[in-house]
Amino acid sequence: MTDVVLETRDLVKHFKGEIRAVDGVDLQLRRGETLGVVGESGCGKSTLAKLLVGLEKPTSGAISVRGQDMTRLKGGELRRARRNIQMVMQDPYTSLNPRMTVGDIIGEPFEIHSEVVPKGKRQQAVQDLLDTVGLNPDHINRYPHQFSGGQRQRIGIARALALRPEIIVCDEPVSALDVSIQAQVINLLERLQDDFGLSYIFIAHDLSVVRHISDRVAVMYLGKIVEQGHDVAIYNQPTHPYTQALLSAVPVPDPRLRGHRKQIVLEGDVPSPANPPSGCRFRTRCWKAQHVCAEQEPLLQIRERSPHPSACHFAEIGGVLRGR
Amino acid sequence: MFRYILRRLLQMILTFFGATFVVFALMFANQDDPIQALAGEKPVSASLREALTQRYHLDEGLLGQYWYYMSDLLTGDLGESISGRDISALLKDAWPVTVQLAVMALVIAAVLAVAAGVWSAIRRGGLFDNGVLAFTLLLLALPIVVLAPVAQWIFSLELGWFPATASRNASFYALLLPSIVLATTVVATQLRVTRTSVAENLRADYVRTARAKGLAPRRVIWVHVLRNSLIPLITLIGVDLGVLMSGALVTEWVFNIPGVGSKLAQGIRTEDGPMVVGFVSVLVIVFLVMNLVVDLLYAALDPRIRYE
Amino acid sequence: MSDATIQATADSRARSLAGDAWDDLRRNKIFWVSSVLAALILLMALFPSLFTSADPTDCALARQHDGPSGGALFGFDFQGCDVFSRTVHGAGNSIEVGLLSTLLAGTIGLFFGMTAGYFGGVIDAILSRGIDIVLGIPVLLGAVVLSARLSGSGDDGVTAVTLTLGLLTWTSSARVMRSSVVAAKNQDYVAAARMLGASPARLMFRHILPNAIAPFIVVMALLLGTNIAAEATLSFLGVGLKGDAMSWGVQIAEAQKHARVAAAPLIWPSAFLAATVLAFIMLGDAIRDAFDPKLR
Amino acid sequence: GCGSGDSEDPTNTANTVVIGIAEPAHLLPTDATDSSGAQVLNSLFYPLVSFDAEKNPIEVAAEKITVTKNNKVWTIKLKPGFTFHNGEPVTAENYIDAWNYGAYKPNAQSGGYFFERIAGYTDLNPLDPDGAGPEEASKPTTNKMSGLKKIDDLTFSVTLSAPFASFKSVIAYSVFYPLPKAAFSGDGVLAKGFEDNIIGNGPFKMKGSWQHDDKIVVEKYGDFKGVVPKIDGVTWKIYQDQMAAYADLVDNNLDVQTTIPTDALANAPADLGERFQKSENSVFEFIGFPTFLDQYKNPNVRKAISMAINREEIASQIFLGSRTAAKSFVSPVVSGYRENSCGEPCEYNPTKARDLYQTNGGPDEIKITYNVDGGHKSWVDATCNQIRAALKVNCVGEQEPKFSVMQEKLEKKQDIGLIRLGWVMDYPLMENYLGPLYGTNGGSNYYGWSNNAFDTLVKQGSSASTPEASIKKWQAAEDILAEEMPVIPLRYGQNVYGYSERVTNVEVDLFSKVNLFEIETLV
Amino acid sequence: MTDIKARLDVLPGLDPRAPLLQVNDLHVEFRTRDGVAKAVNGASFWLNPGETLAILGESGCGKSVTAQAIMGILETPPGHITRGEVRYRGVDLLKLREEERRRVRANKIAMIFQDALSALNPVYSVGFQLAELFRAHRGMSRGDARVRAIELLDQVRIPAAKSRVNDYPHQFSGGMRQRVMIAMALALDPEVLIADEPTTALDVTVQAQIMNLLAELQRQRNMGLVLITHDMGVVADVADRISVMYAGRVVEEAPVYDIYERPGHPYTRALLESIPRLDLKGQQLTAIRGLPPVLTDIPAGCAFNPRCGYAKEPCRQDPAPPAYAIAPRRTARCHFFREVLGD
Ligand SMILES: Nc1ncnc2c1ncn2[C@@H]1O[C@H](COP(=O)(O)OP(=O)(O)OP(=O)(O)O)[C@@H](O)[C@H]1O
Ligand SMILES: Nc1ncnc2c1ncn2[C@@H]1O[C@H](COP(=O)(O)OP(=O)(O)OP(=O)(O)O)[C@@H](O)[C@H]1O
Ligand SMILES: [Mg+2]
Ligand SMILES: [Mg+2]
Repeated sequence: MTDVVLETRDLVKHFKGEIRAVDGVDLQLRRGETLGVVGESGCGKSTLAKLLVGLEKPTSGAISVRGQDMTRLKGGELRRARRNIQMVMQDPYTSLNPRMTVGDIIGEPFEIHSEVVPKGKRQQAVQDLLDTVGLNPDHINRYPHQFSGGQRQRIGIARALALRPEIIVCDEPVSALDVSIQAQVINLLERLQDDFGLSYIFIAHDLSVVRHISDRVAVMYLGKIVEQGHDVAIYNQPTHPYTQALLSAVPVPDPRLRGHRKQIVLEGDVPSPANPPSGCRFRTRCWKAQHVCAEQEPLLQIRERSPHPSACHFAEIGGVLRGR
Repeated sequence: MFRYILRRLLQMILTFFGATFVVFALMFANQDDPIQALAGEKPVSASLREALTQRYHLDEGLLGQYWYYMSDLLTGDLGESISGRDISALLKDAWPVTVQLAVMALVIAAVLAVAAGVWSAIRRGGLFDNGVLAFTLLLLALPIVVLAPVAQWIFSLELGWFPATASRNASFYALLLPSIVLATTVVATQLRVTRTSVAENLRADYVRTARAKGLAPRRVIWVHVLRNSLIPLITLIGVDLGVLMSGALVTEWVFNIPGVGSKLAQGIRTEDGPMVVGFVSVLVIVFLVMNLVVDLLYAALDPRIRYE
Repeated sequence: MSDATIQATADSRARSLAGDAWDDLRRNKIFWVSSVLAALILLMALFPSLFTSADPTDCALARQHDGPSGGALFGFDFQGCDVFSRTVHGAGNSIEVGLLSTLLAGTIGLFFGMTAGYFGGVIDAILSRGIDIVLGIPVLLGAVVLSARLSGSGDDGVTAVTLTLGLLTWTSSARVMRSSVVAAKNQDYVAAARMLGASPARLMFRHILPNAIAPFIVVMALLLGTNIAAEATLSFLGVGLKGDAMSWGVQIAEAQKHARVAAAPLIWPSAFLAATVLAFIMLGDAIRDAFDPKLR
Repeated sequence: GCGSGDSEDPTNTANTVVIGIAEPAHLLPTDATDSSGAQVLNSLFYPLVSFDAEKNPIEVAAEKITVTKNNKVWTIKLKPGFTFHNGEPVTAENYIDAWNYGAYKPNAQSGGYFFERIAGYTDLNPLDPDGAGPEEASKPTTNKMSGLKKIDDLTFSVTLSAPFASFKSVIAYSVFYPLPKAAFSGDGVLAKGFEDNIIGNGPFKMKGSWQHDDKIVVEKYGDFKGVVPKIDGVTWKIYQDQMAAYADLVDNNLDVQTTIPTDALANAPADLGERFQKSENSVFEFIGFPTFLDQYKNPNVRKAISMAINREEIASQIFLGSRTAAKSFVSPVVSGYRENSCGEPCEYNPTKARDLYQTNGGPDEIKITYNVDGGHKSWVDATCNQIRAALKVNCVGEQEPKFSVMQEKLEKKQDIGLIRLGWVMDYPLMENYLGPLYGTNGGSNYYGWSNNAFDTLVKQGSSASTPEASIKKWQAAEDILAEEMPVIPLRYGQNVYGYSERVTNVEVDLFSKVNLFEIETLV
Repeated sequence: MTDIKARLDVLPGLDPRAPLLQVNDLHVEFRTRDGVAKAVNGASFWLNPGETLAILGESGCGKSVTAQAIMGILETPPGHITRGEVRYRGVDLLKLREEERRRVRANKIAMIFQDALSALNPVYSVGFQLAELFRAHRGMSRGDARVRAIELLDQVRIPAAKSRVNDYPHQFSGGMRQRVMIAMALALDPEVLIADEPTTALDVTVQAQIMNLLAELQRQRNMGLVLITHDMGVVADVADRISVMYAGRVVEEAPVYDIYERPGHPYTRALLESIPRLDLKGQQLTAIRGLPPVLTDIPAGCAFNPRCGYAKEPCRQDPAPPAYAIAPRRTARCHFFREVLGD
């Protein structure tokens, strides 16, 4: 498939040899597509994102960007390859150097890759970027702490856009924002996608946002993808119990539905990634768990009752009540 | 953790050899005529010179001398100083009082630095803060050569609060004034570093939490802020302890304490290689242990730091 | 052209942290007070004759410890020399020793601390143990060796003292630097820059260093004072300045012997030393604050 | 801390005194050449001779000392009944063994050179033929000097290699003390640990061992047969620095300080009042000319510089009266001393100095080199200030880290400038101020001055038959010095000492030693 | 219980019939070198026992600052409360002495901070930080306080609380840390709980757990809850009333059903329209145009006027619109609330 821009195979990241933050992830991202990634906090989403952009070295597995294996590249080649895949970090504040002006922060990619924009035009380019993400171009001399959370997030986006990458990994880019700014950022991302044919990996907790922006959605649990498919398939016909639980917990912005929703409350705590349960990792909190779940690890595949890949022995479309 | 300590101990051995060699080489570079240095201004007869040269291998090169030294050392013999004294006995005599003095000075300096540093960080720019600054400047501007005799004069002779001198077997009380004097050499830096670090931590979110918990301001500062601010101070303390041990020269002279500082100075003056290296060896071990302790203290103070 | 447009064009030109810091400093009173003080002291160090016309070597025992008179503002010292004139003429060597040795120590400490903190692992272990070794070298030994080795080349002790202090007093700054670099390098913005393909040098100097240097500046400003004063101790121990080289340290070391008889020859050079340290501490604080945009 | 020394505060013990010293380099008599060691030994040993008020030697431990006509063979008869502190009787052998031990080269005793006048010394000290060269020195063939002969248990004879009329004065020095049999573990081998637990034949014995860097405590030896001191013991308290000792003195923690440091002198009269005292000693301070340098070859230049120095002013302003101006080449403490034997060149006369200097073309810059570890800066600076004012040439004090560096430069005949020097006598003879300092092969003639006539006169003086005849010759030699001015005499030293309120009758002798037989406590 | 509690109940002027918490015309400004930033400009709202008041608003509009001002933990300088009152059961907290004020904190009014990661002291175990409350306010012994700490952790559903009580904050996941913060706030049975974005950065399952937990505790203790959040879903789920803030002012206040049904202020309306909706997939979300006001330079009149579709001349002039009572228990600060409601 030529339009696959990013592909991982059996990607694994262990911290300190034992914490299995990411434990065998296969995913594909096509040109112009948005892949949403959702999952419990601590399930390895940020780690996955960092692996993709090369901030962490994978313990094993391969990442290829347009057929080029990123894990094999070194030095200058790697730096050039990195231009193509950028990330918007989870925490907008800590990812901006407090001692650099916004102009310097956004202009930094141009300085590192000096061939992109000639020196004299850099300031203009920076101001254009600010304009693109909806910030006042006159604010180039301000410092990060002088901006609101949403504005900071947009600074991060502008920086990621500077090198015109094909892929942007967004790690919870809107979680700290109020809905109207969140809307601005999402509109912006969608517009940029249309304009430049970008591909996104979009990580978020807010499932309605993910649903709004994603073409396909992957659900992670404890370092693994447990279910993957088109947004409609995942949201309307989830087959993995975890996905079902997750969706049932989504609050709906309509007070009239209060108390009318059926929520699946997950009992028990998230198991430690240092010592995940045998077999299916969700089985300790799963109401469907059987013997086989402890012994056999369910593969992420299309199953009898699941038209899209699902990693559950008993995958089936459950009747999760959805609002509206 | 255990493996970390083990690794550090291994590093220590290498460092030990490195340090002794460096100091040995420096002493060698410093060597003009140790025999004359020992005799002072008296003439040294040719016969005496020859005899001593042979006894202490002074005609050998640097490596030769180091070899003799090390081969003795590895058999557990620290050798003899050029003045003819057993170095292990010298060490045994000088170290205890120096350790006592340095530790006392360090405790005094740290307590003062923390108390005044915290207070002036809270009242940044206030009267107390500026007073502390003036005091710091005073300490900086009066080098130990001035401070030690002046303190002795005022507090011992004029006011009679302390004995004028101490000795090797001095009591805690007799060592108090010398250690206060010694403490002034490090307290200024410690104080300002503490002040900076506390001022920074005062703005941290967890301080707000502590206040929201309705805790008394005193508890907020001494329990919550302080522990987070101690790391830079601990870093300095690790360095300072050694400085206080080897650098107590003037204080030791003024208060007549036959410690490491004055022995080192004597060894350096008389070009007594084996003696200086003997003292420095112990000093280096103290440093290595101290820095290991400091690193472990980091971990104790800040549970986020883990060594493996 | 109206004021507003000038304002607008001025505003849209890109500024840097350094530029902003300068703007900020320009408006800071403490900065001006301390830099004027520092400038005066530097001027005194470079051109002592601007401040006094009295010959510092014109001494006569007949005037021993005489009080202030005529041009001799601070009176006379034990040798019957003009204290003011000697203090003014001593500034040169004291400032040279203090500034250069602090600069040297700062450079080494910065390099060791940054390298050890940034790379960690084996390099950190090697450098940290290197620091331990240097700590083990008694300052007196360094001073004795250097002063002996350099005296052949006509050094009046200034170079030897500077080198001794520079080469042996950087250890605490290195350790302080190391720990703040370790803290800074794990920040997200460093990761962000790395993601953009920034070189290690860029990470170090653009991102880590500016955010890690504050405690280092504090230590440096104090080291300057400690080193100027340390010269006095070295002079006292006989490994300081030589011959008739003048400095505050030499003056202090001499005058302290007679402090009980005449305090003025001790007080004045000490006061100048204190003023110098004060100037640099305030300067350091002002600069540190100026480079912290959050305080603006 | 533990042990007896700890629990006992010396100041509170009745009838003992605390005297301040520096850490002695050694306590073995033949190795103890520093004044601190000599002080302590003075309490532990009883010398063969000492000096009377006229500085003439008189027998003490010796009963009688006789000499042959040619001044070569000296016979020493000991007083009977004396014992070492361990009970051993003192015999002639104890002297012979001790002296042989001291002279034997491999023992490397710093006082060994004192024995070089005794016949057979060279057998024990064969010299390396090529100095630092590759050839090894030959081993001594014997460890016994042929000049020492036991006659009976209490008598022995000393044969000198050359006649020396004043040998009797020499053996007053502490290297000539005896050692008991217990000192040796074999023939000529010192017993381990002896030095820390010295056993002597004097009025006091060690109480416990030498507590290095801290103190040496001695107590009255009950069986002592000589003059009995009035005190019951001495604590020799060791100081790293004399200013600390002074503080203790003022604080009444120390009973006697024999040398109050110059830096404390300004306050001493006020601090101590009556208890601040002075007495004469043998120190002689001077400046040497590097006569190997062209610019100082002319004696008139040397005289001109000498005349530019106001000795009195420095003695009173810098040394606050603790020194006196020197205008002769020997110290007033020896017989044969003449006041102002130097004459006009030692009188301060700036105008004449300048004329003389200019007419004789003295150098444009004068350097006075001194070793920085000896506290000479103040007076060198003052001297330079005077020279600068008088001669209108630049004068700087040049510091060298150590005395040995100065020596080395002198040996290599480098451009070193004037050098400051000092001398303390070993025995009270005029010769001791001449031969070693100006003799062509003098041990302390660092400046390379050499004069045949002078050498001959000194030698003649030494072998003259009577002390009076010796002095004549030596004075003639001194006159040559006044003529040539190889050095500039500057100052004579004085003991400036002080004592606490606890003691009285404190005397400090020529050698800066406290007279332990006189001192008394007031308790 | 103990004397501290007893002393609190005799706060001068305490009126059991007065609203639990009432904020009147609160003004807070930050005096910085760049000028005076007016973070809160006359915020007013009230809270009854057992009630949940949600505060909504743009990020940076002064929600957290208001909360801090109520708690009395505003950093001064640079922050200054220039006007207004904060009444707890009729007692104006701003007029109390610091000592009395301190006893109100955590005992009567407690707060959950926005960022649990930095709000917990990294160098003390969570057990210590919890137990500290009992030791400082209740004078309990070390052992008793620890037992209470474990109970609390249990209560907020930290599994195996007993074995985790000695763990440090960094050893907990984000959700667990947030729960520790909640435990800390609830420790002394406060009557008012201010929760500043307690579930941001948590996934929905954990969020649901926490919100359920809060609701349950609230029911048990009849505790008033001020919930500051961006999540309109959560608000719809739990709030009784809503205050909407803009530029440091409460621009609308109403029961939750009314607001979602018919917003009375253009800003509220715009906020609601920004929520992503299923039927709008593939289309642009409706965002509010323009930028939030700069706090050092707030527009005259209605602060929202530069971004408002309804804005006309009166909106651009001082004074700002008053709080129009547009329905029972409902106010809005908009001159044109009728148009807004009508649309
Ligand atoms: N540097 C690290 N060292 C050790 N463990 C780590 C490290 N970084 C992450 N982890 C662990 O890896 C796991 C996955 O972390 P990650 O940050 O990827 O989670 P996440 O899905 O992004 O969570 P959240 O939604 O809270 O951001 C967690 O258990 C975390 O504790
Ligand atoms: N210490 C401070 N110094 C200066 N301005 C401050 C300070 N703290 C807060 N502010 C300003 O006060 C305003 C209100 O901040 P606040 O934290 O209350 O916003 P918020 O409504 O809680 O936003 P968010 O939803 O992003 O948490 C902000 O514009 C902020 O810039
Ligand atoms: Mg994450
Ligand atoms: Mg907030």
